[in-house]
Amino acid sequence: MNNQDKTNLSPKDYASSQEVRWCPGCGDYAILKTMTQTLSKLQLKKEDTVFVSGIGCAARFPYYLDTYGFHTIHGRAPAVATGVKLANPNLSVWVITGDGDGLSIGGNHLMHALRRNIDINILLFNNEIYGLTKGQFSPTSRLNTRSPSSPEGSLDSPVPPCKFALGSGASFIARAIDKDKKGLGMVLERSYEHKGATFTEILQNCIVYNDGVFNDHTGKEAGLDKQLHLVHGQPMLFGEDKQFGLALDLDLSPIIVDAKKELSKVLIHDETNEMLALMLMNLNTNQFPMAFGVIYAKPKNTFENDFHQKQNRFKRDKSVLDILKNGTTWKVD
Amino acid sequence: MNNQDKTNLSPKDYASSQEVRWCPGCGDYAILKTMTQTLSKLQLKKEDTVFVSGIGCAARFPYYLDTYGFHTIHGRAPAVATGVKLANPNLSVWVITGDGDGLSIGGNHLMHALRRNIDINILLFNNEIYGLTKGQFSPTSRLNTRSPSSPEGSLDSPVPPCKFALGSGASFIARAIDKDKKGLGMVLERSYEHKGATFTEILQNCIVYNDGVFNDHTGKEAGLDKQLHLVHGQPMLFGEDKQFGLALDLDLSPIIVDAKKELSKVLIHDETNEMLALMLMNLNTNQFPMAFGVIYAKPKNTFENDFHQKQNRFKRDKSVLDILKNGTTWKVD
Amino acid sequence: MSSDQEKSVIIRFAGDSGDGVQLLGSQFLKTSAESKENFLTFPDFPAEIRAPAGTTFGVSAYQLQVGGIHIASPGDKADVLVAFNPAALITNLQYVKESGLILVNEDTFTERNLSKAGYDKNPLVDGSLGLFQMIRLPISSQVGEALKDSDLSKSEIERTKNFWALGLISWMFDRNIDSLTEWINNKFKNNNISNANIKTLEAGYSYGDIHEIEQKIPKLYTSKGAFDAGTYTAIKGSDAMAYGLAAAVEITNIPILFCSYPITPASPVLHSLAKHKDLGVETFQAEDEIAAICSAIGASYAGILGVTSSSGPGIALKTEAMGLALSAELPLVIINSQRGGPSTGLPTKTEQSDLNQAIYGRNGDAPIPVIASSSPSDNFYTAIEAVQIAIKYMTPVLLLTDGYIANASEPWMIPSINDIPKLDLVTNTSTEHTSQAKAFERNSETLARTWIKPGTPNEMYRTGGLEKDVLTGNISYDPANHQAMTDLRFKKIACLQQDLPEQKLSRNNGSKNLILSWGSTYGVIQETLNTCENLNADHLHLRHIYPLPANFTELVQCYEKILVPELNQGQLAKYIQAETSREVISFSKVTGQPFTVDEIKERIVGLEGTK
Amino acid sequence: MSSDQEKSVIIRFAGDSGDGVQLLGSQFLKTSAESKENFLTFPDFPAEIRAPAGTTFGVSAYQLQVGGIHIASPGDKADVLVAFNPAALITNLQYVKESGLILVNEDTFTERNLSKAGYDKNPLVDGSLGLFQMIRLPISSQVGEALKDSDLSKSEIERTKNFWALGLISWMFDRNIDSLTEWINNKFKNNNISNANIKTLEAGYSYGDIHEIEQKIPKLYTSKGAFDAGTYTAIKGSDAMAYGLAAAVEITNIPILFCSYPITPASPVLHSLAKHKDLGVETFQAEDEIAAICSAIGASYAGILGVTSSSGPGIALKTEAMGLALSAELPLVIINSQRGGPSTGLPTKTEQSDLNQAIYGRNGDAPIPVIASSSPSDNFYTAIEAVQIAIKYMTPVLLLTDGYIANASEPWMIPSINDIPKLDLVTNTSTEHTSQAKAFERNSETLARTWIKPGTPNEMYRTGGLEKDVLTGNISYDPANHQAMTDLRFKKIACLQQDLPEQKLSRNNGSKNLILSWGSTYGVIQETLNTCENLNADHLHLRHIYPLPANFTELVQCYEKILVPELNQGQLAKYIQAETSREVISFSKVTGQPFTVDEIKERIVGLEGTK
Ligand SMILES: Cc1ncc(C[n+]2csc(CCOP(=O)(O)OP(=O)(O)O)c2C)c(N)n1
Ligand SMILES: Cc1ncc(C[n+]2csc(CCOP(=O)(O)OP(=O)(O)O)c2C)c(N)n1
Ligand code: SF4
Ligand code: SF4
Ligand SMILES: [Mg+2]
Ligand SMILES: [Mg+2]
Repeated sequence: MNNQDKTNLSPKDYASSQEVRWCPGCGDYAILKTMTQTLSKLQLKKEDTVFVSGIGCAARFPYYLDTYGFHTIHGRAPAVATGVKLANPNLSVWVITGDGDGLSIGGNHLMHALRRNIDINILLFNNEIYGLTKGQFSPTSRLNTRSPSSPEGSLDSPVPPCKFALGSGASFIARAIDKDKKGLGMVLERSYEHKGATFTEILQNCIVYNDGVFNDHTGKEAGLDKQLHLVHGQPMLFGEDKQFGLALDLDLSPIIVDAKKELSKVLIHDETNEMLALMLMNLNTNQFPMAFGVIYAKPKNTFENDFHQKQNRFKRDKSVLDILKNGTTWKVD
Repeated sequence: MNNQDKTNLSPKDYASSQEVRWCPGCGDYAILKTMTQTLSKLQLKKEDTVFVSGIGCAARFPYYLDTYGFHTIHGRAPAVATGVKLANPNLSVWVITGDGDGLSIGGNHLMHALRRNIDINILLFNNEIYGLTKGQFSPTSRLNTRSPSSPEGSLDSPVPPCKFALGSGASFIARAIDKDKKGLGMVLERSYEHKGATFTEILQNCIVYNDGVFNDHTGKEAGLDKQLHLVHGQPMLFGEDKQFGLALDLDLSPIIVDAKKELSKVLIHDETNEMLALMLMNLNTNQFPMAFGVIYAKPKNTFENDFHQKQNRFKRDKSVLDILKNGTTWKVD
Repeated sequence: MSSDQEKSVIIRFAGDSGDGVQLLGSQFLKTSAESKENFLTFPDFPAEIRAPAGTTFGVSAYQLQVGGIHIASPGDKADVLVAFNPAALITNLQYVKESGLILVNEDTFTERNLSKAGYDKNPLVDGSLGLFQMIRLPISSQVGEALKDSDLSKSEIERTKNFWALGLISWMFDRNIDSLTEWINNKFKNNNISNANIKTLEAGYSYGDIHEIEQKIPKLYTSKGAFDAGTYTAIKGSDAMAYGLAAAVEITNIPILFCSYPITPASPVLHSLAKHKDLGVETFQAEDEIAAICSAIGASYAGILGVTSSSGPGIALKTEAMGLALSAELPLVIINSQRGGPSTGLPTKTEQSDLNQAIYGRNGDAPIPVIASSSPSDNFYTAIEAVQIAIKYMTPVLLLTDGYIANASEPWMIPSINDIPKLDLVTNTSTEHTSQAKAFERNSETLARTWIKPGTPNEMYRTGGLEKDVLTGNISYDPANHQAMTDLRFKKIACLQQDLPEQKLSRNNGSKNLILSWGSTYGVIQETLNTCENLNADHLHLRHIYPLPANFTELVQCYEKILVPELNQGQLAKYIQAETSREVISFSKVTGQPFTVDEIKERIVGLEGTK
Repeated sequence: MSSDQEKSVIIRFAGDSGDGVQLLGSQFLKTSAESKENFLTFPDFPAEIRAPAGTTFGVSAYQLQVGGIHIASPGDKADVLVAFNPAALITNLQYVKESGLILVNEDTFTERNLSKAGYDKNPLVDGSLGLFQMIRLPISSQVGEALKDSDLSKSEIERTKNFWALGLISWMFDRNIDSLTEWINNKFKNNNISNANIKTLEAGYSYGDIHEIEQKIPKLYTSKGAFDAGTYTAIKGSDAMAYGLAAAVEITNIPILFCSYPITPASPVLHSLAKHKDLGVETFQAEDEIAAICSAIGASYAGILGVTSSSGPGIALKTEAMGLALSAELPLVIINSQRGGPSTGLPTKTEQSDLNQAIYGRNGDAPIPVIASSSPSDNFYTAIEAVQIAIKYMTPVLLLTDGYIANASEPWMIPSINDIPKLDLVTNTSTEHTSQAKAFERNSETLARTWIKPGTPNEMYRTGGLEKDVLTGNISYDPANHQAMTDLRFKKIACLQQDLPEQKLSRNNGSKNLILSWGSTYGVIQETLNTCENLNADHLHLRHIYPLPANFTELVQCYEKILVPELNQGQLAKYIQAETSREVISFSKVTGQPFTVDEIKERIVGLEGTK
């Protein structure tokens, strides 16, 4: 498998020899496919690419890619990835996590990676359930989710991943759908290009334990009036015919307007506007469409840039023994 | 010390017999004082009040109050408090934490307590430093903070506590100053009254390791044009003479207007408006005042309410052996 | 097997995750129970959730041993294997006895499936299985035939296969299928489906009758168990644990908050408790293991009992908080359902390798009682005992069980609440004291401090993880006090040791060899000693690991050789040497699989040769 | 003390946290070093950050022993106590020898201060200190007098007290104060302050001259140390650890990412490393201990060495991730600066009670080498050794040190890089293989897998915490493979054991009694054996705890009695029994304080009586 000399790597070249072991029909397959396509499109060097994951179905992802891969422990992938990136800033580092891995046990590391803005790409496969441990409700499960550990329905208000990322000070926040090659592919490319930590929520269907939870917004029946695909600088239009537009009321709450008639009222998507980002994340998806694409992106200094600049990249210019000798010493002859 | 029969407990009655051991001049003293005053004002029953803390200077707080108190381990107080409240919903449960305890090691539990909206009151004493371990920079320390572990200045972008609470789905978010008896007292009362998890950031001066970091906004010199005290339903005015007002520009960014001339443009504080809350938290405090008081408050169902309603409060109506006998069984004679 | 009284059969079902093998196994178990057989079952789950159909890593198996009075293990190799597809055959052949009986669904032996399983040639025809008795069954066609008039889809029809097999096996073992029919009717809300399942069940049953001779389908007989009079149920280990906790609430009248974060193989206890309300046990699914133990500690501080449950990696995360419960002297039960380690290891496999972690795995001198379950039903009793020790001694207690016990089932006589062993739970009658010090008054017999509950007027106190003054509970950095508190923590353990029942031998033949075991190996060791003739060894099985029973050292003193079989690299063996400075022989196995009778037997026989 | 060669003096400074007692002590140490004295120092910090002035819990102390060739401890009780206020006197009197010399700042013995300290009467006048030699010094008035013409504020003047005391003490010990003057000039940027400090330093010095007779201020003499020729520095344990890591980078040419979360008493290592750039070690302050070890593991995966450091409670949190490093076979060094436990315990006090946690505290069979430092300067060497073992064997290594070592200082000859013991770091020359399997090729001597670094073309591989196939590193649930991998992990330890230097005795008198020790007790035991006459005992000090050196069992075999002194409830003692099935005598002390020479001596003498 010597692809070193290949000038052009195909999506297949990025696949490892391991048999993929998710349940048939699992949304993870589609994500994996879009990932290899994106890697190929970007022609990332396999040896310079590292996938780090925690534990969960999603976290098996690295095994299926012929890049460097590290399947670590539950919830800690962002911390491990931080170490990888600090040790070698030339690597393209991707974190694969689930809603349990990333937001239940691992919420703290996620927050700190985002606030530090370390240049890693975090993909959270949100299936609103703990897949690997057989279907208990997760921190993103909706209220009243029935599961083996909540037979009468869960009581926990879920945490919305993108909003959590916003509160954590993320510089890049996006959302995509497992099977939406185009939307997901675009978001993956954008996150690769973004310097600093990126956070992408991927709605992923767990066919075994939570089949169809996203159908209202991602299913074929759902239709385009349930999805708002964001493009920076473009009006927020949706509907089959782009006939609807999103606007703001006086009290800053969102309203839907007839885009054909009141185009001027329609909001223009501005990725760098955090207030708009919050509004988009808070959209009540019973009445409103769900926002997809890059919801928020505003570059800021990345941690490891400063780290490597200030700290001189592990260079060793002195001997520690000389330092000691230049301190307070005395001689015995 | 039998105060049981006392009809009116004074602030002193809430103090324990332990000598207070913070550094002379530490902001924690003022907070403790306002707390005993508030407890007295509310006439909380000492036996029904529990203070739970993690580890840090702030976390010594419970020892100084003659209520129930539990000084637990670093970062875990919200989790312990959750157990206390689930076990006995009649208790008034307060969590005392620091910026290290609550936002470094303990960020995840903080987030989950807030999203579950368990009815506990979380007070985060933010001195932007690890006090107890002798002054290392913390997750709220500003960029370039020099400390024993960052002699050349810290590289981590800080996490703003209130915004983190917002991203975590908190139903109550407030900010106060250690020495501001009135403002802090009001916020403590409000958080007591609020059903559900409350989050209060208290700017606390660490006189030894981070003296004066908040002086720009809290110091005597700072003056009223650096503080915006929020009152629900009232215009956002500030300045000695309330001559300034906060307004929103077209792109949703904040601007300062002359309140004497353009009062109508001045925003009216609406605690329930999350967008306004974000704007207030994001105020660039070089140009703008800092917001104090209840920034956001919007009641929602509390976890333990549902828990105790649905789950019948640990009642035991059946014998487990009867359940077993009513299952699939066979008899041997 | 030595006598007719001992006649047992080991049967193994294997198929795709979607083939319903676990259901088939557990329903066959029910018929066994109803016909008063003894049994022990062990499901062998695939590591993947639901791997693609036909792959080897997606194979799910279920083994059980039925019959006889002495069986206490799922048996070594199977007398009968039912394999639903080539992948099931290739992966399970290693578990079948020489000349064992193999039933296969021949309809699945297509080229595609064969190659998925890794077969070059069809093993049904290439003679490679000559050593076995092979019965080829056209199960898929048979169910198709039986249901040809139904409205079900093809895949729905195919999914009734397991009931067909259940029917045939029931015929072979001469079981009554009436109760199965009844169960199917209750289980499936959809009438079409329940009718279909009943039809194929019956079709499988008649297939035996009709093709007995032509296909050489044997009738298999097993002997009945020798049970005491009583009402029995088939109990699974994880359920027994849940029921035990509920029974503890009944006995102590102290409610339980069960705080947990899902992890294999511990989660079923959480699921089992979540299902039952009105037993005084509530469940809380925390955000991680640390939050789980901390909320349990919070519950105990608040005056009810906190219980937390996990497996190795999760227990590792709880070790810091265990120290807090110890230092604050709060009752707490920590249950560890052990699995293969280190690290993530082999989550779906069983092991006993968290013993060191349980005894020693905390910072500081941090003694915490450790007890271990020996069988599925024993989980019920150890749960009750752990709760009582925790409350009586105001201490965290570690309860060790494992993946094997959690998933295995055995017949169990439902006890009455009065028959359950109880500890005298003492309460302190407190003298006059300031409120703070009152919580630190100690019971003279147990050295337990007083469990004051928030809400009690005039008894407010503060505590935490810093060292506390031995009298007042206030923070103390005094050197002598730290020594006194450290000593006190160990004296509590010494008090508990006096309180423990005397250690008995499980077999006392006056041998000079002793088998010393703990945990889930109990069954297979007992079965070995009872079913193999002339084994020269006594048997001591430890339930109380830390502290060891007071008479332990004396009891083992007279043995010349002590063999310690365990599913780890010799952790108990080293521990016994540490506690007694007495050499023992470690017999270790770390494959993720339980011991077999043969393995145990061989080592006991081999003892004669060791010096 | 037996001979003049051995003449040493123990001196203890005590005052309010704000009195500058630590600075005073460390500056006096410098003069001792310059006059080529031997010394060992031990600061005794208050538990609180900066308690209100005058309170007993705000007292900070600094003890050092100077002189003689054999001293290796800060000494038991002080010959001289300098007490800056009543609180310092009342809390430190217990550490002064009978008829010891006490110097007090009498100006602070006001009614207010006396009552804050808990004195009813003034001990300077009530005769209660009759057993001691008391010298009352008007330090506050003296500094006021000396600086009456300065521009400093009253409190600034008061703050120069420690330099006055330093001057007087220097006079008493006949030390040259020139270098102190120089140091003051460099240290204080503010000229006014440095001048004032120099003035009071000189005033203190002359006070001795002037009041020698009238106040009976004695001159104290100590004997010189017997040092080998070389350049020496006074090394503090935490600094030695930091420098050792930097030296390891120099030796191995592999950079280090030091990932840590602050905790007492481990933080000083982080601080020390953060100060130094250009040594190839970078620091990362993580959000918690789990993130710290995980980012260190990430760094090791990426091809440089991850090191993490903490104390007991933080180490507890790291135990899950240690298993990952073990399972993924990545080099990693975990440093534990032990403190008093359990739980939060006594953070500022020393203890050796995390030994069990280090050896046993992980889920699964998870063998990790454990080594322990014996003195401040030894931290330098153990750090280097830990790094080399980690890299050579591709394994996490636990390095135990403690709060006593971290904060103590001793004279140390700065070695040259060539004199530092090195392990041969082997690298695998790999044969042809697929990329995945290449990382799992093993060195035949160490069994270490190959450390492939991301960025290397064609060698991409995947790994993690699940059990791996012994050849390919792919996930494997195969029973035999799990046994093979478990065995492999233990065989690696056996290889390391062969690689370790032979265990030597630290004292070999042909006695039948052995003192068996580990960690920071080395100094006090050596001092006891060397300074007390006729002690009938040999001494073996363990640096390599797991695995034990290959010749260990044989070496200890011949002893009739083995005494194991340690600052915990007998953890090493039990471990030795576990490993050798050989009974030992535990000598345990758990007060948060180091052993004293007297305590050790008494137990050795007492050995004659034990049977
Ligand atoms: C420390 C620890 N706790 C718990 C587990 C068990 N566990 C494995 S994956 C998982 C949750 C997985 O959920 P998610 O992250 O949503 O991934 P999914 O399987 O849904 O893709 C849990 C609880 C573990 N492996 N380690
Ligand atoms: C598990 C663990 N890690 C680290 C520590 C050390 N530690 C104690 S308090 C603290 C930080 C305190 O900072 P903060 O919460 O801001 O409280 P402050 O002292 O500033 O009030 C740390 C790191 C500990 N006690 N336990
Ligand atoms: S359990 Fe769900 S998430 Fe996991 S592999 Fe199966 S379908 Fe996918
Ligand atoms: S260190 Fe800072 S926060 Fe801690 S008690 Fe002192 S002044 Fe207060
Ligand atoms: Mg999930
Ligand atoms: Mg702080």
